[in-house]
Amino acid sequence: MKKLINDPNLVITEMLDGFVAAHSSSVKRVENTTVVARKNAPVSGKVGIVSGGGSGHEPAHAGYVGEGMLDAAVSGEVFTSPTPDQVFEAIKAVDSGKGVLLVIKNYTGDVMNFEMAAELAEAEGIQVDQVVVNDDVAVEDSSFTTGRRGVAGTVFVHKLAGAMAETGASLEEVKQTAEKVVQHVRTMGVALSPCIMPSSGEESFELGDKEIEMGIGIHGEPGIEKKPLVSADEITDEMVERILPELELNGNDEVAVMVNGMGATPEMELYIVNRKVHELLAEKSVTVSHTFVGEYMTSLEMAGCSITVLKVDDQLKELLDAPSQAPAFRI
Amino acid sequence: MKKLINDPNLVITEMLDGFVAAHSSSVKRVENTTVVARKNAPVSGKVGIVSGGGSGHEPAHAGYVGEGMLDAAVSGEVFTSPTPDQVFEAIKAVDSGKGVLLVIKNYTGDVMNFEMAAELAEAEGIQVDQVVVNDDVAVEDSSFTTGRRGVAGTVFVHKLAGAMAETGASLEEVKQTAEKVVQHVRTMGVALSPCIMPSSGEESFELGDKEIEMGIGIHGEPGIEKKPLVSADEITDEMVERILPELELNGNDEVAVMVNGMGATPEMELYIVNRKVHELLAEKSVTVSHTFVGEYMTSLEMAGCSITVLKVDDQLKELLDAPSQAPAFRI
Amino acid sequence: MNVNQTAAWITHYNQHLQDQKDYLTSLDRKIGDGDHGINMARGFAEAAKAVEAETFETSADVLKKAAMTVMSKVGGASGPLYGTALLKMSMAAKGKNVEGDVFAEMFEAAIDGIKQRGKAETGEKTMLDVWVPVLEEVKSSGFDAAIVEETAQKAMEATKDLTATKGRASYLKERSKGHLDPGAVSSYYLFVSLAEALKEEG
Amino acid sequence: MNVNQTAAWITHYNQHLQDQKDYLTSLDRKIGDGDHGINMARGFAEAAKAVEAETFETSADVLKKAAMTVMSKVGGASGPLYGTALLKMSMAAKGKNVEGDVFAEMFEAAIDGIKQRGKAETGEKTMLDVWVPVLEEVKSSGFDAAIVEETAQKAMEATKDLTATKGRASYLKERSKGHLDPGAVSSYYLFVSLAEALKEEG
Ligand SMILES: Nc1ncnc2c1ncn2[C@@H]1O[C@H](COP(=O)(O)OP(=O)(O)O)[C@@H](O)[C@H]1O
Ligand SMILES: Nc1ncnc2c1ncn2[C@@H]1O[C@H](COP(=O)(O)OP(=O)(O)O)[C@@H](O)[C@H]1O
Ligand SMILES: [Mg+2]
Ligand SMILES: [Mg+2]
Ligand SMILES: [Mg+2]
Ligand SMILES: [Mg+2]
Repeated sequence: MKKLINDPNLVITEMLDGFVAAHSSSVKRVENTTVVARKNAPVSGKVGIVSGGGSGHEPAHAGYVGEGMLDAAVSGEVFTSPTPDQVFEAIKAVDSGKGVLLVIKNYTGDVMNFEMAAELAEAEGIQVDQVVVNDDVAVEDSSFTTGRRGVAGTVFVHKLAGAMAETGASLEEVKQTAEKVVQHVRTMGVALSPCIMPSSGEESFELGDKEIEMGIGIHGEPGIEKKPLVSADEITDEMVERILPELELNGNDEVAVMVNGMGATPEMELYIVNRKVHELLAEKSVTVSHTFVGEYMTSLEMAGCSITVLKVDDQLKELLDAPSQAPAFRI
Repeated sequence: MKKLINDPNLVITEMLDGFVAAHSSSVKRVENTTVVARKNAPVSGKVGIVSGGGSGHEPAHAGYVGEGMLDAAVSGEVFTSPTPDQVFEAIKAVDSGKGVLLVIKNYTGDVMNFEMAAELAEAEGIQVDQVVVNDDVAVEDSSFTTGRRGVAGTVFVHKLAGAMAETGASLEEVKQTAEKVVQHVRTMGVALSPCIMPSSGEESFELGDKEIEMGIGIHGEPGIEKKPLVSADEITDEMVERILPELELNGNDEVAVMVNGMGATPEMELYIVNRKVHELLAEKSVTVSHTFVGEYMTSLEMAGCSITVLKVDDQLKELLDAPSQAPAFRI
Repeated sequence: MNVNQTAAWITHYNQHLQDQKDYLTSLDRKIGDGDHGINMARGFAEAAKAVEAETFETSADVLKKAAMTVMSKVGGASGPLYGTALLKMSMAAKGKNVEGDVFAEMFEAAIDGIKQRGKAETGEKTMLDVWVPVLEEVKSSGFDAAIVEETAQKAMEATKDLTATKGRASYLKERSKGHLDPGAVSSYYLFVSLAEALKEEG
Repeated sequence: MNVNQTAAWITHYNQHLQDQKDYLTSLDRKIGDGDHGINMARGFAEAAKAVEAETFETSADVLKKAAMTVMSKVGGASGPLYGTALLKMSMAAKGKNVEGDVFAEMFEAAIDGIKQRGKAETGEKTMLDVWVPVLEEVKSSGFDAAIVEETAQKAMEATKDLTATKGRASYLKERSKGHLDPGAVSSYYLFVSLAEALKEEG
């Protein structure tokens, strides 16, 4: 493995130092934590929004801290949910008295750690609510399982709940917006190569020279199926065909699209995929209102991409257009 | 090689289709060309700015088309300068009568093709001037050679000349700004792994398991020296030490910094590098006014990064802060 | 189990985790995200340090210290679960001599905590598939450290044939079969460490 | 060289470029950016198509057509250079019977064009290091297709020992030594194709 790092044990703290150095005009590090918060947090009269998770998904999650999106992001170790005390620090740092919404991706670890933090916060009289994002259609959603994972669709939750909070809405209203996004957003991912954990230096899974891994998450886990590498159009087609039925789209619907690189995929390829996504949606007379192509929710240096489709209405479109100063999502 | 592509011969046109589909509210494709221009080009009363080069450097160059930056970008084949007729089409598409500035990266092919396009434009009575960017300190600048290459520093030229043009400045004034940037910007790059040309499917150079390539350009060319892989801090130190003497910085100076990923490097690592860059500059009492960390000028899926330092004064800082609507550089 | 043996339980466990770090991580790479050994080794190194740094009055105090440290240093799914298990065991041990039936009470409390936090049941290919057979054995035949270790080992090995329906391995569905559950293996070492600690003079 | 032979020159050259595409690209990968064969094969395929699609009056017309196509289809450094060379040869051939001294005039015009456009001189490890020796040979001993081919080959092979000071290979400085210059090799095939075309009936 080759990485531009110093000590594998220090990657998170050094990354956060570098992040805050780059964006010192708008963010701060909450002292002795792995929490990055808006410089002016808590913002009075505004519901605070806290997200986070394991590291290795950059620009998620610190990149989404800024006016119009998150108030704070908590970083765990690579692919490891942050601990309750860290999440608690984030909650305390952003609560202005109007309450705090936790954006949790649906992983056992994230859910447990964030819920424990919420318990700690409630014990101190802070009003906390949460939304669990589960947009990954590769995983079956059943009451006998842990349910679908939260992946790139989370970025839309940050954006739209963030924009809603900026209007001065209540915790309940912000949560409603977030829930609405969760209900209408679906994602599917594919890997062309595994990623490498800084700590172990090992590839997260094995993949043949002409093989792809369909239905991957964002933690280097193997996907749901190994398949032969085919053309970008065929891969895109298969991914979109898994997403659309879940959204029950018809010809009058509008959607926002995100083509998200997993880390090592050239932007050229993401745009080639985007071309096909638009073609497929046009065939179904679905209108695309917004398109985002780039790296939004990565898995270290994994090659591959995910496609996210969010069904939008007038409210969501307006919130999408609202300004955002987050370093990784400027509008 | 594994790539999310269809036909290697179609990567450029499919990428451009996908790009225009994503950003259709602000850009257009000039018909039957590889030129992406602002939707409202030519912008009356404004000097037009045209950049471009081979493809494979995404988001360069089309990602920098937008209010506050470029008026048009021309894409050649992968790592191959575009032909004069294509550049000429771009010039025609953006000339409002106030003249057009060509931003050329210093490669024999780019210089020749853009100059031939300028000759064609002048023959049709369009006022054209040019600036040649040569920020790469890995290459010696001597009158017996082709001189330093143009690499990531080009993005600063786009931004600052673009902001200047937006003020209604004359072609001469815009060119002066661009030249000022060229004089004060320096870059150094390192690769941890090669890239793979879509057409041949072959790695651009060979690199051992524990080896890095110092002083690489942006076309997958081998660098100036193979070295053992050391820590991020040591690599950063060596790169910064090659850049700073060329800028003759002293304790009162201010700089803008760009830590640019070559394609496959996790953002985590870029921020770790950024941390050290800031530390080194602080040691020399150099103030950092702006920092940009991300993928700005890539080399397909090469792993590695470049560090760019731009010495700024009040004028350049103001132009850096000016708004930009370019998809890959929103301010 | 006196207070010194309780501390030894934690320090022995940490030793095993450091030794098995790569093994546990490689198990997690197969059906999870390749961090279980790293998480556990990081967190229990801190827990062992915390336990060694202080003198404690009771076993419950030792377990509580370990629980709090694990909760804030492991992260992931295993952090809250092991943290909860240790905390519940501390609560069950409070004010008692830890011997005989108290072990069963502690394990039962831990299991309740794990189930409540993680919403899993036995048979879902998680650490519970080691804890629950151990509890059942202790309940039916009384506490015997050697037998606990043996039961844990068999139960751990049996997770190989299970299909995961909870935790990260559940995303693989049938593909999770044929691999040991990393959390079951780390739980097995917890019982190995307990047996070792009990063999020592207090 | 009649008009048919001139067209054959271009189509033969295209054939060689298609055959040598990977070879030229691999040479460019060593000391450049790995696209020379791809660029040349792409552009000359179009040039050959354009030349085959029309009937021309003169050799100059054929060369002009090829020049314009190459200029707009090759790109990179080689596009403008080969485009210029073909255009200048067309201009030199205009209104003349292409034979004897006219070849020298054509090559000289091409070389002037390449030098003006690329600002290189001989000895800098570029295509000029094939063109210039060929011109010198033709100037001193008159035009003989077989000897031109032989001279081109020797000159091409001699680029191996040169250190590049122009073009992309110059970034490697001394490390460029020991490798053939891709543009010199493609230029060699241009003279091979010329010799082949001249051997054919018009
Ligand atoms: N809901 C659950 N209930 C009980 N144990 C669980 C549950 N989810 C996961 N585990 C255990 O946690 C282990 C994984 O821990 P670890 O790898 O540290 O966390 P993560 O899955 O967040 O990366 C699994 O092997 C399993 O034994
Ligand atoms: N200034 C120059 N003068 C003459 N020939 C040159 C010059 N620069 C480059 N060349 C030739 O062009 C060849 C490279 O062409 P190609 O690979 O197609 O373009 P690029 O270098 O832009 O990728 C070199 O091998 C060399 O022979
Ligand atoms: Mg994990
Ligand atoms: Mg090239
Ligand atoms: Mg894990
Ligand atoms: Mg080349």
